[in-house]
Order: sequence, then C-alpha cells, then structure tokens
Amino acid sequence: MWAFIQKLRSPKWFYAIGGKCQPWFWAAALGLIALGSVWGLAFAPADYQQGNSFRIIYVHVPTAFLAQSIFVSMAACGLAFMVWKIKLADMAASVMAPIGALMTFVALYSGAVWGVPTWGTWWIWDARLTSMLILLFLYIGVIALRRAFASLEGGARAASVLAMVGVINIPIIKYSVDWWYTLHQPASFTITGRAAMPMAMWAPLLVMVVGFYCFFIALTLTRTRSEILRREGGKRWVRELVEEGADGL
Amino acid sequence: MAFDSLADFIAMGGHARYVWAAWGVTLLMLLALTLFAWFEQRLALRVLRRHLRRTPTLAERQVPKASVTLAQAPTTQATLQTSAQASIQDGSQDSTHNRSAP
Amino acid sequence: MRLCLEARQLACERDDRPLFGQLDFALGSGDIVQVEGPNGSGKTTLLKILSGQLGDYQGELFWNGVSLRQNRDHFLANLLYLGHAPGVKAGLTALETLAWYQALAGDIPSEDTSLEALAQWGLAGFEDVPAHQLSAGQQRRIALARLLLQPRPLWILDEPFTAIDRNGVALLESLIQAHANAGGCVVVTTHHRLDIARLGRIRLGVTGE
Amino acid sequence: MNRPNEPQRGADAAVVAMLKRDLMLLLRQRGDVINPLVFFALVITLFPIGISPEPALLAVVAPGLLWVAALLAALLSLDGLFRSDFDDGSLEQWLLAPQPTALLCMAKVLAHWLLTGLPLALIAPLLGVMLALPAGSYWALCVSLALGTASLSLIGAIGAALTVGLARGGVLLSLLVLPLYIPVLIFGSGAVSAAVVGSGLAAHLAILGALLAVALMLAPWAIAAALRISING
Repeated sequence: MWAFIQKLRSPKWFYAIGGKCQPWFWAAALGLIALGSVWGLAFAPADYQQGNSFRIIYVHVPTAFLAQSIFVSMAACGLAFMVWKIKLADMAASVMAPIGALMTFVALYSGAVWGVPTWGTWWIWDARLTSMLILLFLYIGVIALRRAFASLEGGARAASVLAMVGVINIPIIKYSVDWWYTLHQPASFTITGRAAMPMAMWAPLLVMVVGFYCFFIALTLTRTRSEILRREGGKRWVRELVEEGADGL
Repeated sequence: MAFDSLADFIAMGGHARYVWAAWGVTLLMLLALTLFAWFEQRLALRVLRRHLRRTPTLAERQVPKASVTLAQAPTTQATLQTSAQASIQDGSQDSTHNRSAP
Repeated sequence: MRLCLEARQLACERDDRPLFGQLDFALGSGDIVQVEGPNGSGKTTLLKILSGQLGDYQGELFWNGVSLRQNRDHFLANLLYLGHAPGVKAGLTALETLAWYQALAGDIPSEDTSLEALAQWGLAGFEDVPAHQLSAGQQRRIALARLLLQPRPLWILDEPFTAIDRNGVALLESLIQAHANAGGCVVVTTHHRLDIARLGRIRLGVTGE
Repeated sequence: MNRPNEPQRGADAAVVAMLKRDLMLLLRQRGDVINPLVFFALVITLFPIGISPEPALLAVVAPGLLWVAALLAALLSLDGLFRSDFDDGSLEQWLLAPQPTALLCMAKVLAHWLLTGLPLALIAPLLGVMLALPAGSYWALCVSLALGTASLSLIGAIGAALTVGLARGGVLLSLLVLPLYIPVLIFGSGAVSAAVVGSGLAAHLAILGALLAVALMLAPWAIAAALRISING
C-alpha cells in the first residue's frame, strides 16, 4: 500500500499509466453505454403502470449513482491530498467536481421529466429529487470555494475540507429528507422507488450503470492528465515529453 | 423487440417527448464532456509547446539563492559552527559593525 | 541552556514560484538575524515557516534538535511571534488585550507587570482606553509590550518598527540587544537599518548577481 | 531569560479567557447582537404582508417561517465571527497559542451562540404570536430553536472559517453553509409542527440533540483546519 502511495506522489508515473489504460476505459464506456441504450430503449419491456416513460430509468439511475459516487471520490481525493500531501489527488478532485455537478444536474432533469407524465408538473418534491437538488448545491459550493481563493494551494485545501465536511453530511441530508418526505406525503408512490424489477428490466440498467462508471473513470483520467500538463508545465519531464512531439493522447 | 415498428419506437407509446428529452440531454451531456476533455488535452499541449518555444533553454527554473551570513559571536558560536552554516558570502567584509548596507 | 533553531535544506515554493531553496542556518543563543530581500521575496513566508504557522515547505526545521513537526506545542510555548498586524482588538483596552495574551500563552496574568510593561512603552495613562481611540503607533506599542511581559527565548518579529516613532525604535533595538545578550534569539524583518552590533543576515531573493 | 518556558496554566484558562474576551467584545458592540434580532423580526413581519394576514393560513406555515427566518438571522451574524480577528491580526496570534486550536474555536462558537442563537430562541415566541402560532407550541419553538441554533453556529463556523480570508466571503458563506443547515431545519420545524398537532416532539428534539452531538464532535477540527488554510492564504 505504501509503495502505491509513493508512486502516486509522482504525476509522471500517473501520466504514463493513465495514458496506457485510458483508451481501454473509453472503449468499455462506449460499448457498454451503446449496448445498454439499445437494450433499454428498444428491447426491455415497458412498465405496466408508466408505459414507456419508464425507460428514463436507464438514464436517471446511472447519473444519480454517479452523482453520489463522484462526490465521495472527490472527498477521498481531498483526504489523500490533505493527509498524505498527494498533489495528484487534488488535481483529480478539481477535475471531478464539474463532472459531478453536471451528472447531478442531468439526474435532476431526467427525474423531473420522468415525473411529468404521471404527475403533470415539471417539479415534484420527491425525496430523492430533493436530495439530488441539495447535492447539486453542495457541488456548486465546492466549485465556487475552490475558485474563490487567489492561491491555487489555498483553494485546493479549502475545497478538500469542504468536500470532506459535505460527504459526512450527505447521508444525514438523505435520511432527513426521506423522513421529511414520508412525514408530508406518507402513502404516495415515489417515482424512483421501485419494487423488485424483473431481470429483463434491471439487466440493461446494470449495463448502463457500469458503462457510466467506465465513462467517469476514462473522463477523469483524461482530464487529470490535462490538469497535470497545466500544473506541472515547468517540470523537466513534461518539457521533454512535449518536445518528443505528439505523444499518444 | 418491444416495439412493432420504428415509428412505434419513435412514438414511445405517447411518451416520446419525455423519453427522448431525458435521453437526449443525457447523451448530449456525455458527448459534450468527451469533446470538452479531448479539446482540453489538445489545448494544454498546445499552450505548453508555445510556452516552450518562448523559453528554449531547458534551464532549471531560477531558484533564488538565499545567502546566510551569521555574525560569528566571539565566544559561544564555535560549537555550533556547522559546515552548512559557513557559507560566508565572498567579498562581504565580516566586520563586527556591519554598517554598510549590503 | 542551549537553544537552537536549525534549518536544513529549507526550501519553499508558493503557487509554482520558488521563493528560496537550500537554506541552511542554525540560530543559537545570542543570535540576532535580520531577514532581508526585496518585496515579494518570501520574507514573511520564511518567518511563517520558522514560527510553525506554515507547514508546506521542503527540508527540515529543528528546535533544540527535535523536528518542529514533532513537538510543535513545546516550540510554540517558547516562541513570541509578532506579525504585520499588531493583533490588538479595537474594542479592548490595553490591559484586557495583554491579559488575554497572557491567558492564551498559559502565563499567570498579573496586572502590575502589565502596567509596568505598558509604562515602559510610554503608554502610562492609556491602559484603560479602548484601542480604537489609540493611534496605530500606540497599538503597535501594546503588542510590543508583550516582549517585556512574556519571557520567551525565541522572538520572531515581522516588521516590528512600522508606525513606531524614533524613541520607540531606539527602545526596541535596545530590547532586542538585551534579549540576545541574555541568551535569547531574535529573527526580525525590517526595511529599517538596524543599529545592532553583531547582526546576522539572511538575504532572500538573491538571483545570482 | 532563556530557560525553556512551560505554560503554567492549561487550556481551560485559555478557553475561559477567549470566551470572556469574545463576550466582552460582542457586548461592547451592541449592533452585532441586536442586528440579527431585528432582522428576524423584520423577516417575520414581511410574511403576513406578502402572503395574507389571515390567522388560519399563517398558523399553518408559522413553524416553518419562524425556523427559516431564525436560520437566516443566525447565518447573517456568522460572517463577522472570525473576520474581525483576521483583520486585526489576533487570529494569527491565537492560532499560535500552545493550546489545541479546536478547543479555542469551540470557545468562540459558544460565545457566538450565546449572543445570537439564544436571543433568537428567546424572542421567537413573541414573533410566534404575530404569526398566530397555535398555543402550546411556543415552548417547543423556544427549545428547538435553542438546540438547533447551536448546531447552526457550529456548522456555520466551518463556512465562516473557510471564507474568512476572502474579500467578498459573505455570499459564498451562505452558499456553502445553507445545504448543510437543511437537516437541522427539517427536524427543528418538524418539532414545532409536532407540538402544534399535539403529537410528541421528544423524537424531534432527540434528533436535534444528536445532530448537535455530531457537530460538536466534528466541527471544531474542521474549523481549526479551515482557519489554518485561510491564514496561510
């Protein structure tokens, strides 16, 4: 484990490793998402109650999962940066934040759209959607705080602390919102709460979720490598690498 | 295949607007993120190359030296005289009354 | 008692800009060191590192042979740091400020020593005046009164002469000299030319002239 | 002169001194204590004007309005918590005290709560009357606010510490802190609504207490870390 942390301290090693396994993740993401989309849209059975608007689940659930996982991984990177002083972790965290915010927004949008055919309004204060909305505000807070500091270093540390404070609050917020929702609308049908789904329905969902996670890993690898180029431009190995001519992306 | 024809597939049993809106936004977001990452990488490389052209010599960045001249107290300093500390700046006279501005 | 603040291969980089590198020195009893350098050469940063406020540096710092990162609280108990801003609350009177500082440092506050320290700094009669009615120079003198009030072996003073008049400067220089003679150690940054006998210098921002 | 100095008195003296200093400072600047209360009263008077003076309608939304207004009033006063210390250099000094910083932060937050959270809780029943809050729930309002504003002060202090070094930190502070206030708001206003309905509010107060316990355990360390970050810029 300790050797791994030592390796992580050098962006040079990560840049090389990232370059090698990045194409694999992009390919996996493309393949899985394409397969999941076709399977979920065309072949999966429609829901007996909601009809075909149920197919939005194949987009809403993966983005919702990613939204939460990205915040947790951002907080983990923040912890690694604050405790073990791994600069690379902060580069990854600063790159993940916008991705997470975008995923949360899309999850919110698809959840709201999903509610329209059944409720007739664009926004319903469903427990999960409300938690998702609060998560979006947490993301915006972390991004705004990182950019508010004049020095890169100060912004990085402040954002790491806020990410860690935020990740502790996510479960608290989630349970208090669920409790609040059941208090005010006890017996209503929650859009995203599902009884057990038949295999034909959840199989494409699993493919889509794995596809989205591969997409996230691939995207983070690529963007972190760009961040390394931006931040470590002065270093010798970066200059030599760039001077060798177009290296593999 | 859950649909009879392509037209039926497009119509999504009357929920076309919602399904395609949600899916459209998501796939658009995926595409946008991918393209953004691609151009971001290329931009970073291009900026770096332009920066390199401006500073051709691969000189290690100018780390400003810090010179340390500790006044040698006549009595007590002898024991603490470590080699690292003895980087007496050449040329600066080590007089006791350091009047002249360095 | 040998007190020794030693730096080995001290280097610091702020926002990708190297401030100083390979800085080695050992400050012992009786040393007075002035940190010089143009604006932005990292003087305050160096002082913040030496006073243990900034942990983000390469190299090692030792206080009496033990790394600063290990026994920070013990080191802080032996340090008196005066920063750019005097650290005097506008709403408090001089006596209240000094009593607060003594309580923070763990000393037993005694009013008469505070009064005596303030008197020596020419603040007799101003002890119970809220600081917002005092001039910047007088507020600086309240902070400087701590030099007399709280005996600490290591003094780190960041621009202590700002807003101080002529006899204040003379008094401060004599205090620094007396502290060094008694075996203490002083690190100071100032653009004022110090009239002190054995003055060590750490010049920053020397780019190979 | 140069024997190593050992602090004779422990952290308790420092905490008491910090608490005394802060209470003295806040009481000398009445404005900082009065402003949140006036803001609270003003916001409450806006709602009947904005919505409708009809008591039956107001009674329904009264718990939520009182809690939201109190929360915003507490948030308003947070910005000055560390800012004055940061500006005059005393923050730098007490961060250098040989005592644990988290303990001193707790003292500062306690002083802030005593002079903003508690007064808000005490004045709330008076404003409850203006919103035709049903009888019997005034006591619940007071207790839940007192308990809730303590967590609000602790969580808010983290945001205040993170933004103390920034020029226009005020707006950013509310952006950072409001999402974290939501659980406290839910159980706080839930307690008052439960009292209005007459069902037991022990559960709500218990959860508010739990939130306070978690905040008390974790917030001081985050505040200390955030202050060290803001000081070093």
